[in-house]
Amino acid sequence: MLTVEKVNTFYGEAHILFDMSLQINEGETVCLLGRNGAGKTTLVRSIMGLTPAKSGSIIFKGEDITHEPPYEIAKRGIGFVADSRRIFPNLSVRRNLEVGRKEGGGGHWDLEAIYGHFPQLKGLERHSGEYLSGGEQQMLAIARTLMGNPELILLDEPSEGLAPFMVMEVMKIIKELKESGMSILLVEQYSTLALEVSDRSYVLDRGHIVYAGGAKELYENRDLREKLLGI
Amino acid sequence: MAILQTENLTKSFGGLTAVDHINLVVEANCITSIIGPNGAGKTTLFNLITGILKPDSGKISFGGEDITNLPIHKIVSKGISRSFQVLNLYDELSVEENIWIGIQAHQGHGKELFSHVNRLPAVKERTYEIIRVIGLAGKENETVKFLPYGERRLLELALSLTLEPSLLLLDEPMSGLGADERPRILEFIRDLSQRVSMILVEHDMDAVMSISERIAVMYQGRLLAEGTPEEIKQNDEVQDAYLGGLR
Amino acid sequence: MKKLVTILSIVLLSGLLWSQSSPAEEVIKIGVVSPASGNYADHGALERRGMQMAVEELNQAGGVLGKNLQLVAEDSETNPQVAARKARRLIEVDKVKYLMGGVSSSVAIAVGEVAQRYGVIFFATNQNSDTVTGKYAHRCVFRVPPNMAMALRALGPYILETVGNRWYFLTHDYSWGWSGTRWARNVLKAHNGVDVGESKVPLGTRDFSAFLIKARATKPDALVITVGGVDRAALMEQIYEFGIHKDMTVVHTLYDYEDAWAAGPKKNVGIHGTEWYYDIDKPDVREFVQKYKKRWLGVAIPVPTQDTANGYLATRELGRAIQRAGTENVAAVIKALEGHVIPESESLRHGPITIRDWDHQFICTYYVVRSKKPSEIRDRADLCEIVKWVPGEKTARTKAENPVKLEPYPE
Amino acid sequence: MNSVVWQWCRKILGSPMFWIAGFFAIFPFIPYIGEFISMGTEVLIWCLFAMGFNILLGYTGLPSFGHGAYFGIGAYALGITFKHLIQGVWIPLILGVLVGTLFTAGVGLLIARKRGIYFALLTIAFSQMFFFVAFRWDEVTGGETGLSGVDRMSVGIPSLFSIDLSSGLNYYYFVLAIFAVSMLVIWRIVHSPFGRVLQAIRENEVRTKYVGYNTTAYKWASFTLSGLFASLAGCLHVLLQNAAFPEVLEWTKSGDVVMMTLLGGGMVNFYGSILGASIFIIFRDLLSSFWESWLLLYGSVFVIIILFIPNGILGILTQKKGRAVLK
Amino acid sequence: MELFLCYLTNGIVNGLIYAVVALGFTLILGVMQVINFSHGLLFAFGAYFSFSLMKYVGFWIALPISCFFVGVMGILIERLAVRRVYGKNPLFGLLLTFGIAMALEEVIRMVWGKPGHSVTAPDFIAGVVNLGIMYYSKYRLFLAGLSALVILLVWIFLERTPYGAIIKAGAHDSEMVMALGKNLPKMRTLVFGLGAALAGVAGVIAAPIHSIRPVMGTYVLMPAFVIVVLGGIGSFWGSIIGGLIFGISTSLYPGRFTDIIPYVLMALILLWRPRGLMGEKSILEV
Repeated sequence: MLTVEKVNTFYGEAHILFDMSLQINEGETVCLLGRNGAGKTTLVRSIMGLTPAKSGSIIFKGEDITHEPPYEIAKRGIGFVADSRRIFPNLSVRRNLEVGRKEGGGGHWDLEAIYGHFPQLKGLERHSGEYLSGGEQQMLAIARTLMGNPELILLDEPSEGLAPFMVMEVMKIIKELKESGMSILLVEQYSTLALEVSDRSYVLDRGHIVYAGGAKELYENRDLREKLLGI
Repeated sequence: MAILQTENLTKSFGGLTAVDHINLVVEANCITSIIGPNGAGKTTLFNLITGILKPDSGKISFGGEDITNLPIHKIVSKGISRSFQVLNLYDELSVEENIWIGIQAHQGHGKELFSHVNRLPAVKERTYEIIRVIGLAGKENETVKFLPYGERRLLELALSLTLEPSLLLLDEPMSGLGADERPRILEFIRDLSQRVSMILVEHDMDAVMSISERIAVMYQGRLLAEGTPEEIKQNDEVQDAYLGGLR
Repeated sequence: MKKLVTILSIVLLSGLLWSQSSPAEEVIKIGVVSPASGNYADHGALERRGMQMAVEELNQAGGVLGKNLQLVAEDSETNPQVAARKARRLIEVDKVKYLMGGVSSSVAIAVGEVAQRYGVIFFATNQNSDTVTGKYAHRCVFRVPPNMAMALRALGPYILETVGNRWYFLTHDYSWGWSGTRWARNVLKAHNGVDVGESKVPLGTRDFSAFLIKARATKPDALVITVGGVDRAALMEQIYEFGIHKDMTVVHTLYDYEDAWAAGPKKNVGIHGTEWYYDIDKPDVREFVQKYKKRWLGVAIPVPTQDTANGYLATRELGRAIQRAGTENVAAVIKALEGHVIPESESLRHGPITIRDWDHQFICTYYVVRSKKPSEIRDRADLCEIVKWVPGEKTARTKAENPVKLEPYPE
Repeated sequence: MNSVVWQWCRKILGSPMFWIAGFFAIFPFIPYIGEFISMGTEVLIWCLFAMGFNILLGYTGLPSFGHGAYFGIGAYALGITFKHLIQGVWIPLILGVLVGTLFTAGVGLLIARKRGIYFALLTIAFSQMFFFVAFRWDEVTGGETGLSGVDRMSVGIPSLFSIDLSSGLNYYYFVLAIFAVSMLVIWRIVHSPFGRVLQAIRENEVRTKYVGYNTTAYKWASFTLSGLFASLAGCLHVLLQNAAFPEVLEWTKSGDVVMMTLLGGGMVNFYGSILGASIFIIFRDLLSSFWESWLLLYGSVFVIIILFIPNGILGILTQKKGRAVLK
Repeated sequence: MELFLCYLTNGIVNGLIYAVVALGFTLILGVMQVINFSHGLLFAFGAYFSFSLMKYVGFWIALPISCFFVGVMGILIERLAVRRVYGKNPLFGLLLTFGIAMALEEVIRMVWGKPGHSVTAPDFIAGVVNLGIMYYSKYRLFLAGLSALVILLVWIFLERTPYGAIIKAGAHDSEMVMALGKNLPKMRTLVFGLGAALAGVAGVIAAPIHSIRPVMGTYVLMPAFVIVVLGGIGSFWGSIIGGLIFGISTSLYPGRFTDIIPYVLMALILLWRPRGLMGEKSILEV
């Protein structure tokens, strides 16, 4: 579904991603692990067109989207949930969701479906985004992206800064999405949780892929995990 | 002896408490590292200490003096300096001019309207000395934005050092660097620590563990643990926070 | 470094060289400082048409002292500062000895000051403040249109007779407006009328609603307005909007045709004073209007206005004065102008015009007009009807009222 | 000994300042063009204004769009002093500059914390306030008519020598002398440690705070300094035209000085503002003489410059590797 | 006292018109961070278009058409010029639109001539009405109503339609809006057009009370500035409140220095609240 091939990305002069290649198949959940500063967020931003790759190619459903503007990429069916949520604080919950809706509409996810899945958002419908708790903001951020009915969703650190029970809640949602057949690229620091829900995983370090393989293998091999990720 | 101390320091943005009743004691003449996952509040803590953000409550004292609500330049003049995670240099100016600004500030020349910059030998000498120390001799006149990233990282550090601070706050001094460039910076920091007290935020755990004398762990705005690197390594809570130990 | 200096000098040199007009021909140049942009651009265009007509006429008749007259026009932008600079430019670069133009009083005063300092003649062609031939009178400055003393002494008694004696004043809050209201009050006092109030309207006012509300509350017979320019145009709109003209008679102490034209027949209401009107029933005026229509086919305003007539008169009289003096020398021309009388046959108005020697004011007839109702008009240009005229000798300030002392003649 | 003199000579000859001052010094004797002496004076005055303004815009990076106000306040202060207090040249001139600078300093206190759009908006709003006062307060400022009759007297030392400034040529050299001295002073200011701090603020205000400078104070000082030169230029302008008019305070005039600075390349070169002001004044003067609808062309030139040569004329000529920095 | 009530009513009416002008100005400023100096000219174009159209189609049809034309002009200005200066030093946007304004003013002179023009309000709202305390212009009451309606429509657009949500979101975090599949450049063009159209509306409805002149735009531009600074940059309610303050403060004591009052108020308010009255959450100030 998505093929990233030999992508090099820079922040200004800083070389962040080095010949990065990965692949996500239809219906698959892939997690991207690595310490802070390894380049995970940059990779997601490159796919989304927010920090375009300088070289290499990104192919989505057979089309080259490397140099498309972000809104085109989004229209083709990639959804993006940013780290630190980035909900619009000046809009109510409902209007935040409206921004996520794409022109033409259609698809499974509409307001009703969202409220069905996230009942607490319904209760907060009229609240301004800025007064939500971290967990509620994360729900909203995911729901907002779902409003666009993406086929592939990029989740950047959805558990960041959340209380433990909220993290579990978010993981539950991811599982549900996975079961509904959506392709997911999950960026996480909580490796164990991420590995639990994923089919495959990549580990990044300092802009390189240092491990690619099944999630299960990594999950079970604690030593390898600690070597790649641990303190 | 503690050089910097925070008491119940708290700051929140909207619904999020980024820094939550932090009581941190930083000892003089050693490197104290602050680690924690993204969004733990490390940079916010830096911003509070250096005065760009004002705390909601709590107190910061430096060398026994209350510096809580001072403007940035006053805090800097007391001897606290910082470097930035995202490079924060004078991109359009030359290497020499970048360092010059700092030296000039340190030697107190900013208010002179009519003395020509070329007639300040003390500033010039010190500027070139620093450029030599960071190994950029011969590149004095290059425009900063055209330097390789690694050299700009060095410059970022050097600019913070021009003020000869007694406490240096380093915010991810190695972010964005390739593996080959890291040792150079690390070595530089290690050298520095002989003379200056430092607080370091860094994600490169190998570096942190090898260089720090004390480590504080932040998690969701709170101080989770504090101790020597060994103690931190052994700490289960920290392991959990990092390895997603919500098993 | 050197390159920089070279560029600087090349630019300066070439620019200034370009500005240097072609070598002097045998012409007499008249500098025109008149607005082509800014608030009074419309007035400027009309006065320049009059000047052009006079120049063409004189040249066809063989020129002045055997030379052709030539107009050199500069845009004053209705801005005294720019006007002064343009005047200096005309004097220094184009070497003109005669200037004319300047729609607003401030421009006239600024240019007058330049003219006096450089010793060239300036004809103020379209401004009515008392100060131009009063406080700021100069030996080198002549002013064609009447001032407010002449306006109100002609208009005031007629209003008292036909409208009533309770007056409310709308005064433009600067020297011209003040002088209008001051003379109106003098007339009112002399006839035991009632001064029911005054609103001073700041320059640049766009919204008059508050003033109009206040004026209506005092229930006057006449609303005596000395407000000019773009502000007046807005005021006329709002008088109509608030229906003020239904409760009292609107009186503009000095009515400009351009403003009446812009407002259109519906909003053109009341009884006013004006310096000139194209429908004056005299052969020379009819001829002038015909000529204008022929010469300026298809322009926005199809008839000449007071600005056109003034521009025309000023240029013609300047040319004739040079001819009379027999030399282009400024002092001689001034002497030829002082005290000169333009006979009624070619004064473009009832009665002759005297160019007074001690304040350089053209003493001419002032008109009272009534705005026609939309049902009365013949065509779009036909806006007013002349109801009275008063010769200037009866209304102009006496020497006691206007103690000016002109400078000595320039060398 | 000789070599020291030689070195000085070389230094002076190598400086554009010498050549600029020299060019203006011989300007009145250049055949044909030298005749328009009051235009030459005007060019010098606007050059002075633009140079001072560039301390703020080019060196500190603060986009003021209301500097005409301080030009005007200086002008009126001189005019009022001359008409009501004391006649002469020096005392009204000094008082005019002083009052103009004080006003700038006062406004600076209110707005020095701001930058960017907010700063620009506030400067416009304040200049408009001063414009209204000048335009409406007839009794003091002469209102729309302006304040006329400000004569140029003689300067000199009593019983030694005296120069009659009422002559256009003498006044030209008087302005040239002030211009040259100001150019030197401004050059020194922007090349001083203080000037370095201003440039640092332009490049990166946050970092400059972290280097330990009270940037607000420096921005205020820069604003005030530029106001000083603006009011000095305003004073000289009043003397040139023997009158002060309210139009100089209007925001459109403030726009002119910004455009002068940008046009010549004031953002990238010290001499850009001088070049820009010269071209601007001459271009505008010529254009409005040649074509009635000159505003159309004039406005379009604005648009073209902003879109295609935002670094100005010297910007094109001296640009190296995209580096855009004042020196 | 009665006079005071008259002045107050009048001030509120005028304030509403100012608010419409300021609203368009603040919208462009808030979303694109461009100080649009051509706003006054767009106002003038609104008036001129309606002047030309009214002869043929009458007031009610001329209003939306003129407004649409001005909106199209705004879109063209944005497409051809203004979009190139986004994110640059604010002076560039300011000077660019300043130049456009000068050129367009001359275009007006070329097309419609230098003399002024006049349009008349439709008959049914001409004349005066007795308000009890005074006779007041019917047209002005209509104007106030129309202004309020326009303000309401803009509010509905911003608060109740998905486009409004996108615009507000875009002003806060343009990158995220793009990542959610919204074509930001197109949206910005739309906002510019909308802001221009608002200036146009104000121009059309103000035409019968102002004389139509090439320079008429200048007179609404400065009030727009002050209103926006007073109310807080980018704030919807700020520009409404600022507009009312401006209208009332200039109507209460008609006199020579009335026009300075809003500026003095502005200076005082800035001392007390540096971001303006409603500008607390201003996203623009650095």
